[in-house]
Amino acid sequence: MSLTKEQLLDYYRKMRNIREFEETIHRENTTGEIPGFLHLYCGEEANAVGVCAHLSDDDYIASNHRGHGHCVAKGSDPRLMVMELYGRAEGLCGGKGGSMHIADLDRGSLGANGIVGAGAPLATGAALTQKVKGRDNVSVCFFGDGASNEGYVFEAMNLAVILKLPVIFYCENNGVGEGTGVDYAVGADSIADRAAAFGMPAKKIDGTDFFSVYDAMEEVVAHCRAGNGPYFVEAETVRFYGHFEGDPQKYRLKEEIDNAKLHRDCLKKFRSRVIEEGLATTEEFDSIDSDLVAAYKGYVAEAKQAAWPRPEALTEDVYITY
Amino acid sequence: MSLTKEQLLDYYRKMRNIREFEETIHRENTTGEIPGFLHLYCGEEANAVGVCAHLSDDDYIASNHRGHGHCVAKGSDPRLMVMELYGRAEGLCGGKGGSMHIADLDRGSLGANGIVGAGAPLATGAALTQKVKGRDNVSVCFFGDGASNEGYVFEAMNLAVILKLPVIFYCENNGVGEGTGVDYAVGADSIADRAAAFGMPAKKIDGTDFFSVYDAMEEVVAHCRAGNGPYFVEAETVRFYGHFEGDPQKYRLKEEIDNAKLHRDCLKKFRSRVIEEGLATTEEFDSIDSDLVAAYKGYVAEAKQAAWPRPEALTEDVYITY
Amino acid sequence: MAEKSIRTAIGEAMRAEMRRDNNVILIGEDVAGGQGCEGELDAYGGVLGISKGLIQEFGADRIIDTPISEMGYMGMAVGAAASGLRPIAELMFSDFYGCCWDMLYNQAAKFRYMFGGKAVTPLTVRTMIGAGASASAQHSQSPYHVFTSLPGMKCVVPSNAYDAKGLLIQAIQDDDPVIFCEHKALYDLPLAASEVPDESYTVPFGEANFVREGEDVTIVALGLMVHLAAGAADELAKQGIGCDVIDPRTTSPLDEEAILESVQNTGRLIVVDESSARCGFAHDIAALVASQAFDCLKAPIKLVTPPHTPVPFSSPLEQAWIPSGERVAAAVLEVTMGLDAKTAMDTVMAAKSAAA
Amino acid sequence: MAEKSIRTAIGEAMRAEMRRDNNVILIGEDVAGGQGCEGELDAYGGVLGISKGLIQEFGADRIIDTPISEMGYMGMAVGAAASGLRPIAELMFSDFYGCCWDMLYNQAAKFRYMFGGKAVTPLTVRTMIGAGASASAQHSQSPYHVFTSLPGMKCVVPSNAYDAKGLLIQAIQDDDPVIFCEHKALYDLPLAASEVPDESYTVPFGEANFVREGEDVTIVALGLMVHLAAGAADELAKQGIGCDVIDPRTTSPLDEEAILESVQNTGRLIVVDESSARCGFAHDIAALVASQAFDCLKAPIKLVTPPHTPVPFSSPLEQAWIPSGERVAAAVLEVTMGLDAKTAMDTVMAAKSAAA
Ligand SMILES: Cc1ncc(C[n+]2csc(CCOP(=O)(O)OP(=O)(O)O)c2C)c(N)n1
Ligand SMILES: Cc1ncc(C[n+]2csc(CCOP(=O)(O)OP(=O)(O)O)c2C)c(N)n1
Ligand SMILES: [Mg+2]
Ligand SMILES: [Mg+2]
Repeated sequence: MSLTKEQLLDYYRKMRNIREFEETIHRENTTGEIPGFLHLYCGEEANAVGVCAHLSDDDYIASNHRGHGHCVAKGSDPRLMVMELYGRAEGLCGGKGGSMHIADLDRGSLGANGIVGAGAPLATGAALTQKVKGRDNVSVCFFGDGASNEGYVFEAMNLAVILKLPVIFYCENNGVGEGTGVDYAVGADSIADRAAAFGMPAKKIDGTDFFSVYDAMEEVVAHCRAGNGPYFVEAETVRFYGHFEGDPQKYRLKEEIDNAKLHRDCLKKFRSRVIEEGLATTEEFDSIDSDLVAAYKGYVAEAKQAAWPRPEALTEDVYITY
Repeated sequence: MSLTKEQLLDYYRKMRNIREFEETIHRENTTGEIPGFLHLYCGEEANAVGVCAHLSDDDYIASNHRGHGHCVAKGSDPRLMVMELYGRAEGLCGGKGGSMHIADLDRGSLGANGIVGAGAPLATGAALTQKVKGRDNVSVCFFGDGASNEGYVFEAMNLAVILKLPVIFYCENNGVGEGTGVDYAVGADSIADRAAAFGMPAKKIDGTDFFSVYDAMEEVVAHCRAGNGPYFVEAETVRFYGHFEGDPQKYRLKEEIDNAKLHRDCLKKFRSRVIEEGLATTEEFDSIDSDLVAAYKGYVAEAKQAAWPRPEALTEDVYITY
Repeated sequence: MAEKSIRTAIGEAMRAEMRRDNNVILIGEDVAGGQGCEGELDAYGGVLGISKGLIQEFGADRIIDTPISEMGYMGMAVGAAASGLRPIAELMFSDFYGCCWDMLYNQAAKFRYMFGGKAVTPLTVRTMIGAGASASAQHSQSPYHVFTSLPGMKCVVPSNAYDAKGLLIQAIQDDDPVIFCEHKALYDLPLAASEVPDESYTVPFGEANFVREGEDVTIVALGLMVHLAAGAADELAKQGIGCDVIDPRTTSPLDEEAILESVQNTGRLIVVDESSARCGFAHDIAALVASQAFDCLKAPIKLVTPPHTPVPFSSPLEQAWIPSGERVAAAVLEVTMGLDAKTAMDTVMAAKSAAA
Repeated sequence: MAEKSIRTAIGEAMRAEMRRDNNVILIGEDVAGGQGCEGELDAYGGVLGISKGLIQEFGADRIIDTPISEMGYMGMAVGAAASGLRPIAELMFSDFYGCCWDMLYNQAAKFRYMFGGKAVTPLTVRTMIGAGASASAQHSQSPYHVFTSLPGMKCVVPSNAYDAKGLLIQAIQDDDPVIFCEHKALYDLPLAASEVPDESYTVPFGEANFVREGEDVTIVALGLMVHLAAGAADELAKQGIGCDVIDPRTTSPLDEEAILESVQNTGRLIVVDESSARCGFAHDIAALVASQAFDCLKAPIKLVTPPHTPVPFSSPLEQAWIPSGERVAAAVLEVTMGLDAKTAMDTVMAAKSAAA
């Protein structure tokens, strides 16, 4: 393992941060105080963190409806994200975006997105910016197996190939889009195979294993930074909760979920491997966990008390000038 | 050769019919009497005829902006099509559609289309009708190499695969979309390769050779009629004239066009092979040609004199009831 | 006859039509749900459960779950409609129309005209509209003004369960393409529930419903707005101000006569509309009246619309975004009593707190 | 200063801005042409030759030909705009907006608001509108009413070369997304040509242009319609009827004041508009005036729009579809002299044949 202890604990902290974010929302949502649709990322944390580990603030990501994890991994402040989910003035988007529209341009985040697949053309555009400006930055589009059937995702892939743009199409294949299984929705044998047919190299990786993601992305990001054009990655991963909060998930077997939580939990896998290899201790991990539990308690308490947006905010920031 | 003399002369007549249609329009257009955009099919006739040879009125086609050939091949009356191009009341669409919207529902033609690639979902829909009604009819979508980059064409392909629909995606690759070459616009090595990545069988054929088209389609149509799902065909073909009438075609070399006309003219190739094999005579072909020349002279003369649509037609047929 | 929700009414309409005619099919994302999964088929029955049970009865050939490919499946529905089926295509949120619009805008709606009257495209698009669910800027819009402006397309915006069932059956039986807009706040709103016969019936297009009758002001409202307007009218009636509340039910065709006749009586018009602050349905009605019934008008026409902004997420902002009963009542006071906007709103709020 | 066509003016605006700012790029289908072909590069320079020569000067990194993938390249332009470039994206015909609308509707226009004021998306979409070229139902539309109704988007509809250059430079420099609508009949129309400085200049958004001034009627018109209205006004002036002809130039932002002030003087309003027979730009202006300047109105507001039909192909039908100078003049006679519609049109036609 080439990672230092500091790095390992740092990546764990990021993954655990996302997990705690989502578990907190999952719990608090039952009180009815969090408005709107919520799509939780629990189970998929290794992807966001393993990808963003290789990115700087000058690299861009475009996320999707299941965006909390990507945003945290890209460096957005979870405290402000919690505020946003509660619709408060101090929220990352002033309370005007909510869960599906958390963005953070200063951190190179083009935002979560309520339109499935929309991030693919957008991330391709950010890659065009890098190319035109002659920088070696890259952009990453996170999208799901369901999104992989949107025509504009293919269009973006083709554009990226012919313009040789530094964009990574990172497909989080959690096996299901809403309540429709990937085996039904995708006519091809594999999503990654499609990439090849657009003239793009592709990798298929284990998205429940941080190290699989991290190592693959090291190579992929380097490929793109070096000006070799786009890359496609299909990561097999799992979604612990429903499509949205409140989804009874009848399309899944309980054993399927239990099994995933038991054997394919990226956090558990990370901990046990690192501990096994003697690179960190249970106590060290536990202390990260408890720090985060405490932090999120604070975020929620604060958010519930925080001020609502001023009424004038309703008509502000539609245009820069008008 | 398994085709009878009668069949051979019949297919030749159809191809020659299309050629004469287009040459007539090409000539008459210089007088300024034909309004609107015109996209001629000259050079590509073997495709329309070789495909439609296997279809009945109960099978559907969806065509594109370069639709005259497909419509003639599917059995629409060229006299009424010429009327339509002149915008006359007797035109196939009452003069209200024009070149880019010639349709003939009674003949199973869902129409030419001004929106590149739009025919792919539409033809897929006609195939769905066949499946739901339990018929063994098929539908064919004609589209170009340029159209092959539209996202909804991929979406239609994926839908056709997963629903196992009897639709044939027939890509007329004439090497160029407007003034952009296929090698630039298509990131993959070959358009046909993409099909495979959607889980669909594909063939690449010579679209300047009637027999290549005819034979391939015999198999392909049979495959679809038998309920085996969709098929993709990429036909390499050539466009003799500009993208639209009036296009100076600076993006092409004159030699390229001359060469195509000399060596890749599907009509010449058909004649010489059939004559060589002793299945028909030059005189027989020539007499077909001169019949058609005379017929089109008549169509044009008639169209120029024909009545315009009644003024009330302006507001008719927007709705069936309103 | 039982009191039923709009949700139930819509489900009944689809089931009745699918039983009546084998050519009726349903196409959309998760209209059944569970395809390709290990759990239950029909796990969703549409994200709101409205088509629940249909796949059990009609099978997967007629209840077609699609990949997330709006342009593809909408175009497939259009092609199926033009070739002999009578599809219902569900666009989950109307906000997604930008992902499939060409298939309606340039295809379905134009076939008949472009093809010289020879095409028949009996497509019904069911789609969700409306703010109020904290669903934010991309899941809360009501673009029926765009649908209304499209020649060749019909557009329905029901406000109650009885109408919803009858209008949806009409839409499915109609030979023209129709967009049927379901306001998400209405599905289970008690006010929108009504006595709905178990049997089939149709409500004709282009016939407005007079929700309230009165002499002083005409209020035109659609969908959820009908209930705000009716509530305001009831309050105003107590103060002796009578409102004609007209629910056109279909924006295209539009019952122009009902609106013009009402304005001929009242001399005043207010339009309550969630679609848009610019070029919206409210503007269409205002223009109709200002051009065709100008001579009867005694006061400025008032438009009660959202501001020219996206739909905000935060609840207080979103509530301020949606036209309110108070704004309707204030507009009525402006045009009947000549109050200025501020005084009118103060009066309404004062009456409200007095009542509470 | 030379007389230039709109075509030339638009080309000059792009070139000037690309020279000024390296972040300005052009994206679209065949904006150069010839990529991947054996013949000449820059073979088209846009299907109408407007961007001809730009790739020679700015290279293929900045003049980007795309595959036929509207949603993909429009989204790419949006993403590029949000990350630091200032793209001009050409949508060849506005009729194709249904193939890429989501990227403008739910993305570009909403970023700033949804993201709490932190996004900057300086995108300019150039697109062709308008009937009259026998281009039929899918290549002749003018959906700027839809663009206008979208909060977060600005919309420009220039009528002459001077404005076109200044407004396009303003659009490119503007930090908000803008749709710039070019009427295909105007590119080479001598009436639309004007003295255009070689240097750069901007025409501000939201400031209407008074094309003609008069006391009796206000006529609001955009794009090609401005010239019909001005022609009608000139004829009417000979008969002693004075028209204020107002060209708003931008539909969003809209110079409401100019329109309201004019109507305060004239007491009469006619809107000439090619966008739509329902929920169109004309309806928006009518509603503005009927709600804000009602008390000054002396006559019904008249809308001169196309019928509620697709654009027909056949020339006589298409000519009847497009609003005409005669219809404008007749509308003026209706509102000034109280003539009924038929008498007004007969009077106009009689005057016309007398003149000929
Ligand atoms: C254009 C569009 N179509 C449909 C939806 C509704 N929708 C939201 S998420 C989702 C499923 C997405 O599945 P996938 O891409 O696999 O992501 P996952 O939810 O599994 O992370 C759907 C259908 C949408 N938001 N946008
Ligand atoms: C959606 C859409 N985008 C762009 C155009 C403009 N356009 C018309 S034909 C064409 C080229 C099509 O190329 P291809 O599919 O190869 O067909 P070909 O003309 O070569 O037969 C383009 C770009 C259009 N009509 N519709
Ligand atoms: Mg998924
Ligand atoms: Mg081609």
